[in-house]
Amino acid sequence: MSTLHMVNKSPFERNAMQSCLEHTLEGDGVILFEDGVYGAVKGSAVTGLIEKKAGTVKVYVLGPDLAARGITDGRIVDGITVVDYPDFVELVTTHERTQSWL
Amino acid sequence: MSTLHMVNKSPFERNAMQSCLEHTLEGDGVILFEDGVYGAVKGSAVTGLIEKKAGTVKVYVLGPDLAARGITDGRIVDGITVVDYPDFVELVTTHERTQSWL
Amino acid sequence: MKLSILVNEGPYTHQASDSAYQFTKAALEKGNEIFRVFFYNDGVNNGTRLTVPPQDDRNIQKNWSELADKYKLDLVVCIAAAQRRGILDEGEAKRHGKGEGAANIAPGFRISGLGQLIEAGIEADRLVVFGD
Amino acid sequence: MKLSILVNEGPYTHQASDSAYQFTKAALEKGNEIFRVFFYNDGVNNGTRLTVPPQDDRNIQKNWSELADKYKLDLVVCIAAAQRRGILDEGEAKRHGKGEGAANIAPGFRISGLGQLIEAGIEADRLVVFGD
Amino acid sequence: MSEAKKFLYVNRRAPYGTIYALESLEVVLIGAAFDQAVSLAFIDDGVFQLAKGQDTKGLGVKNFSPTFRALGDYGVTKFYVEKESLAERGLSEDDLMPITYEDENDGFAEKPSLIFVDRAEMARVMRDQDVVLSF
Amino acid sequence: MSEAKKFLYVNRRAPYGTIYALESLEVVLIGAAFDQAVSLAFIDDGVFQLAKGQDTKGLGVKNFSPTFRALGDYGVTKFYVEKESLAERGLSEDDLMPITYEDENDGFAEKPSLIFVDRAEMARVMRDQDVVLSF
Repeated sequence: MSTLHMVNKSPFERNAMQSCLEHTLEGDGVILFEDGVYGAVKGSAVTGLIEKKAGTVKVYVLGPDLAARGITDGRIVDGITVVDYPDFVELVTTHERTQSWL
Repeated sequence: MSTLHMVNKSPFERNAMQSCLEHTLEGDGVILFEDGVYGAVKGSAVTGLIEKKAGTVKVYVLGPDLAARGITDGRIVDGITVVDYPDFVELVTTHERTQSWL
Repeated sequence: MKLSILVNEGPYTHQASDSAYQFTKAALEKGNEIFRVFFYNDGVNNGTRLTVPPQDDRNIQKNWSELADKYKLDLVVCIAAAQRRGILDEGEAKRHGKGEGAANIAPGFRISGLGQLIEAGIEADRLVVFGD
Repeated sequence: MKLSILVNEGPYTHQASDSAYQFTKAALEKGNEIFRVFFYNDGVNNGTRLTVPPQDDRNIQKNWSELADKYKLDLVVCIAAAQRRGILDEGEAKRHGKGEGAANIAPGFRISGLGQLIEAGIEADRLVVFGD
Repeated sequence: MSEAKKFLYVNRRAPYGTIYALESLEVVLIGAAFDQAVSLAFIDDGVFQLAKGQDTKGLGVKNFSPTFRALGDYGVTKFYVEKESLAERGLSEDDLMPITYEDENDGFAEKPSLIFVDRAEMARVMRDQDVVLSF
Repeated sequence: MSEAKKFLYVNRRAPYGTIYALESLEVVLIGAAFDQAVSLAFIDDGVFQLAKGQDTKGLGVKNFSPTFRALGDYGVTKFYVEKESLAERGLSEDDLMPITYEDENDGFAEKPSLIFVDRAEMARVMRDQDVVLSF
C-alpha cells in the first residue's frame, strides 16, 4: 500500500520536503522535481534529511529539472535514482497513490 | 539610514523571516503582516528568532492580520508593537527605505 | 492505467503547469488513459486564449489545447475558481453582462463545476496533483 | 510623502493585492501622495474586468478601480507580464488578432512598459513591494 | 460509478495569506455530495485554519472558519489534527474551535470531529487513502 | 528627473520553479537604461540563478542564465553574492558562471562582476540603497 510522495519545493525555502519525509512510511517513494531537486544534492545543509531516510524510503529525482538547474549527476546523494518523465509516470502507476507536498 | 523590513510569510513554512532577521542592522524595523504575524507569537518553535533580535531591532505586527487569524494580543512576544494600517504607512515614511522579504 | 491530473497554478509564474503538461504527455505516449485534466485555483488561468508569450518562449495554453486535440483530452476549468479570476466562456460572459466577444476560454478547454474534480478522483486509478 | 506601490500577485490567490489596497488607501487617507501603483508578475491579473467574485466576497478589481477614480490614481499594468498572462487593452487585442470585444483591461488601469516601474522608484520617496 | 473511495484533503497552509485553505474547503463541500469516505488532515500551518476567534473584519475578507463547523451536517466528521504541528506553533487543543457532529447511528449524540493524532499516526492515516488532495 | 538613485534587486528565489528570477531580470534590463546606480544581490536560493551549466532543453523552457553575463554591457556590474547562502547549499564560488565586465575607466580591462560577501557585509549593502526591489 505504498505512496509516491511528490516534492516540488526547495528544501531551503520551504518546509515541504522535511514535512514529507517525516510522514513517509517504509516502502514509500519520494520524487523530487522542480525546485525540489535541490534536496537531492550532496553536501548541503539539508542533505542529512534525505540520508536519514535512505534505509526506509526510495528517493527519485527528475533529470530534466536537475539539468535545467545545472546540477550534474555526480553531485547527487548516493542511492537517489535519477529518472525522466516516462519513469515518473511509471512511478505513479506502481505506487498505490500519490501525495503532493504543496 | 534605517530600513523597514516587511515579512509576510509564515516562519514555519518559509525561511523569509529568519533570513530577514539575519540581515537586519541596529535600528532597523521589521513589520510582520499577512501570514508573517505567526512569527510574533509566544512559545512557538521560532519565537527565539525574534527574541534574539529584540535588543537591536524594533518589531511590529499588523493588528488586522492578527485578528483575522484569531491571535489575541496577550499571545504576542513582549516588546512587539501591534499596529494598524495607518501606523504601517507611518512606519514606511519614517524609515529610509522598505525591503520586502518575498 | 487511467489517470487524472489536477493543475493548481497558472501558466509561467509557477512551473506546475509545465510539469503537469510534460507528465500528461509522457503518460499518454506510454499508452495510459487520461480521464481528465482539471484546472483549479490559479490553474484556471491556463485556459485563457488571450496570452501572447514572447516569441522565443513556449505557449503553455497552446500546448494544452494541442495535446487535447491530439488525444481527445477533457480539459476542465473550475467555474467558481474561473469566475474569481476572470476566465469565462460565452455563456458566462453573456450571463454576467461582460459584452460581446469577451469570452476568453481557449480552444479545447471547457468550464464546469467542482464535481468534475471529485469525479476525476473517483473514476481514475490515480489522481496526480501539480501546484505551488 | 510621495509613495509608489508594486503589486506582484493576482487577486484572491495571495493576500498581496488586498494588503497593497489597504495600505494604499490608508496612505491616501493620511494625506500622502501615491505616485503610481504598478502591477507586475501575476499582479497584472488584478486588472481584468472579467472577474465575478462570489456575492459575499470583496471585488478586488473594483476596489482598485474605485480608489483610482476617487484619488486619480495611476494604476499601471506591465505590458510584458500582461501579455504572458492574457491581460489586453483594445490596442493590444487588435494588434494580436484576439477579436472584437476581447480587451479585458478594467476601468482605471492602463497598460504600459516596465520603465514605468523604474520611474516609480525614481520619482517616489518610497517604493513599497507587496508579493508572495 | 465504482464503490466508495477514501478521499483525504491535506491542509498544510495557513488561512487568509493565500486562498488555498478556502478553495480546499469549497472542494470538500462539493465532494461531500458524492457519498465517498472523506477525511481532512491538518498538519504544519494547516492547523491554523482551525484557530478559535478568527475575525476578518479589519481585512475586508470573508471569515470562512465557521464553515468547518458546518461540515458535520454534510457527513464530514473526521478532522485529523497533528499534535506535533500544534506544539511547534505554540498551540494547544484548546486554542482550536470546538467542532462536533451528530452521530445518526448513535441517537444523534453530539461527538467531537477533531481527532488529535501524533505524526506517526498521521502518516498511517495518509497511507490509508485512495485519493489524497492537496492545494 | 532627480539625481541618480541606488537601486538594489534582491534575488532570493531559485530559477525555473517560479518566474520571479526571470521577470526580475527583465526589470534589471529595462532599468539599466535609466542611468541609475544598479546592484544585484543574490542570497538564499537566489544564488542558484548563477549556477553554471544550466540546460533547460528537457523542460522546454528558456534558459535565461546567459543574460546575466550580458548585463555588463548594460553597465550592470555589481553582483553581490552571499557566501553563507552558497555554503548552506553545498556550492562553492567555482560552481557559478564566470561573469565579467569591461571597465571603460580602465582601458576596457575585463573585471569580475561577482562580488562575494558575507552576511554582515550583505546587510550593509542592502542598507546602502535608495530603492530595494524584490519579486
